[in-house]
Amino acid sequence: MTTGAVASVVPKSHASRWPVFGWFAFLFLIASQITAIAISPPDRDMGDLQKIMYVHVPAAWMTMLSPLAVLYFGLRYLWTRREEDDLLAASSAEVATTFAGLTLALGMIWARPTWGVWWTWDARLTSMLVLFLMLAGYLALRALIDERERRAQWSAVVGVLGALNVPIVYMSVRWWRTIHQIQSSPETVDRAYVVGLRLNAFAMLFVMIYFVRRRYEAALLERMAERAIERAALGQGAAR
Amino acid sequence: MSWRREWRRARAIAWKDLRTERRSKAGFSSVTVLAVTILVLFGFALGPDASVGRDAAPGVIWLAVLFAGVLAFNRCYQIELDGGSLEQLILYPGTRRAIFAGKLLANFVFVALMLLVVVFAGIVLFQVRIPSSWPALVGILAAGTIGLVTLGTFYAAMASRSRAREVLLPLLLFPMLVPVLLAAMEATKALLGGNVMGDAGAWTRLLVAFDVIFLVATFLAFEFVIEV
Amino acid sequence: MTAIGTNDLAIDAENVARRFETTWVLRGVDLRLSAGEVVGLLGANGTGKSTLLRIVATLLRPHAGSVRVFGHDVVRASGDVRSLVGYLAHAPGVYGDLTARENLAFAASMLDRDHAEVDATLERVGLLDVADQTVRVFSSGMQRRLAIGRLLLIRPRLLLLDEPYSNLDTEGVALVNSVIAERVDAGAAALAVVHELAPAASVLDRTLTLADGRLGVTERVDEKTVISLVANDR
Amino acid sequence: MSNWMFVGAAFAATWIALLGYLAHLQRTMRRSRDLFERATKAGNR
Repeated sequence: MTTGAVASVVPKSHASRWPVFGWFAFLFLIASQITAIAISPPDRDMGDLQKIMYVHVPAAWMTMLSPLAVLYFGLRYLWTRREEDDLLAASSAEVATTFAGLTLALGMIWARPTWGVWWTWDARLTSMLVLFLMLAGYLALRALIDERERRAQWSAVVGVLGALNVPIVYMSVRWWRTIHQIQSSPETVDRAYVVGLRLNAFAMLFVMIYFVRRRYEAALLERMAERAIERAALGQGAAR
Repeated sequence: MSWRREWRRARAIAWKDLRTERRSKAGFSSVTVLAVTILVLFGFALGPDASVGRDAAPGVIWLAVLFAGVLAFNRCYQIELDGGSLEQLILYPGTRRAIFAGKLLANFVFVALMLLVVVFAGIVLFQVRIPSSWPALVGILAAGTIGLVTLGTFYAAMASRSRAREVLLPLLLFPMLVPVLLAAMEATKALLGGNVMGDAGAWTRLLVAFDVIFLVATFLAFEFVIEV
Repeated sequence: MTAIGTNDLAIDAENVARRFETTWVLRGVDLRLSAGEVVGLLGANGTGKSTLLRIVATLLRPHAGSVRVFGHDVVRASGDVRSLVGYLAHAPGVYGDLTARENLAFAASMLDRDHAEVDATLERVGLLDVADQTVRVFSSGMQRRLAIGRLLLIRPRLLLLDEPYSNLDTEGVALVNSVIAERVDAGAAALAVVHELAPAASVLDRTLTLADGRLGVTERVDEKTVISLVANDR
Repeated sequence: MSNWMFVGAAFAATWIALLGYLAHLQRTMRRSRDLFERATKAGNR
């Protein structure tokens, strides 16, 4: 029950630099998208479609990164039992689900012109879909449990096991697909393309960090409110 | 904590679960009949064409076992919750892992027997030719069942004690079982297709690796689940 | 009471608090119970009697404060506490599809006891003649006797009894009291949640009343007190 | 020509998702802050 966390989170009372970071992240994203499109030559076979990669690949990377955060904070909660870690894990999971959904949508927008179908059982897309379902399961578990300590402990365990399974899922799906379809990876060597990709990846990373932080702050505020009500209930009891 | 005593406790829990399962009418037979029913429904969905059926048989068999198996996993904790005996189970001395081991054992026997019936029914319904290397097939089915039962028993320990448990267990379990399903289906198909062991071997290795990883992980994580 | 080292205390609870969502069921409970003592826990419904019992039995984690059973902390050393505690809950905690003998045989295996003790225990709790019937057909009083049988197999040093006398016939009440007496002679202690004092009068040393989340009134129980309490209990 | 439509759709989808989530965040933040103010106001009175 660290009261220290309260001071650092109430944005109004002290000039927290997080909103500034938020603006920076979004502006940086716009800038890197524009530069990527500007400097990248049309790809030999895919033409401009390749530009979709500037949003699809970073979103996919973030979708792979955020479950690691869920794993890290989940493990930390099991070790420290600090509620902050539980709330950070939950925030990361919610952001991860959003990015997973975005990645899937972009995957389909890319698949339509490239292969003429909205959905292909491409190895990466399919494992992204499984990851999305696992995250949905995690969020459903959290929604269905009311007792705070049990919810924190169980979601930490489900988060850890889920993250453990991500590489295995990817491997099994890739084996399952490579037997039937050549692995189509748009890795062209063009330097400008790689620079554009990396630039956008960092920008998306900053946006994700801002999202997790913002969601965490909201969750912590809610938790502090709960705790204040509890203390009040404790106080009234004694007074009576 | 001597292993011998832990093993004795696990055996006692498995024995108790299986004895309860056999006594209660809604036990093994009804879940197995349900699995066969699901098989038949898939048969209708796939149509009477033998070659389609034969090709889809491994997948269909595993899906039938999975959907029916899920019912068994929640039930095995329901026995504890109904009589309020989960608390007494936790209060017995020794580590909580014996409880998980016992439940795991009982569920493995339950799902393995059901799988035998479903495989037999599947072979008949979908005219599947038994390959000469059928011992390998049994190995794959066993490894697949271990994966299914390990995660099923583990997640049921949480789902059985939360709201909407019938939805929560499949929602948590099925995405996690993708590697088991793919491996079991592909390995079975490779064997039934009589193709060289190479392919089935690779899938089997993945299956065994999955089983080992998640047996260790669930054993370590179980006390965090059962305690709170 | 002479100053006893804390690890001789069967229960040493300090400032125990437990909340259910936003209502505090227990607000800072202090309780000391030494070996060989039998204490009755009184209090209206919903004042947290069962909650306190479950915290001492390591089934619930206290939200504040600490509890030590014979020197072992209920949270950090819950394993050691569990080997010392016998918890008789409201729910009998028996398996309906198993027979009485099978239930106790299961308990014996879990407690690493020899199965020979099972029949002796069944006889002691008066269930030997129905040993091979499934427990589902038992009355709640008979299921309670089976739970007491399990308690005997545990041979606990601390008995935590949640309304042990409810819907028991006179013979059942005598059984509960004889079990308590037997365990206390062997150096155990007992904390029993009771609503009426009469059945427990012969074994109770003192009572504590849980009110408003705290342990308040402490009264010594002797024949005179029981009669006065029972009088105004109607 | 049609390729540009898909590229546009992809970028549009990205910004809809990001801004949509940002709006969700603002709403959640406002709700939590109200909860916090109401609780602390009631708490310390």
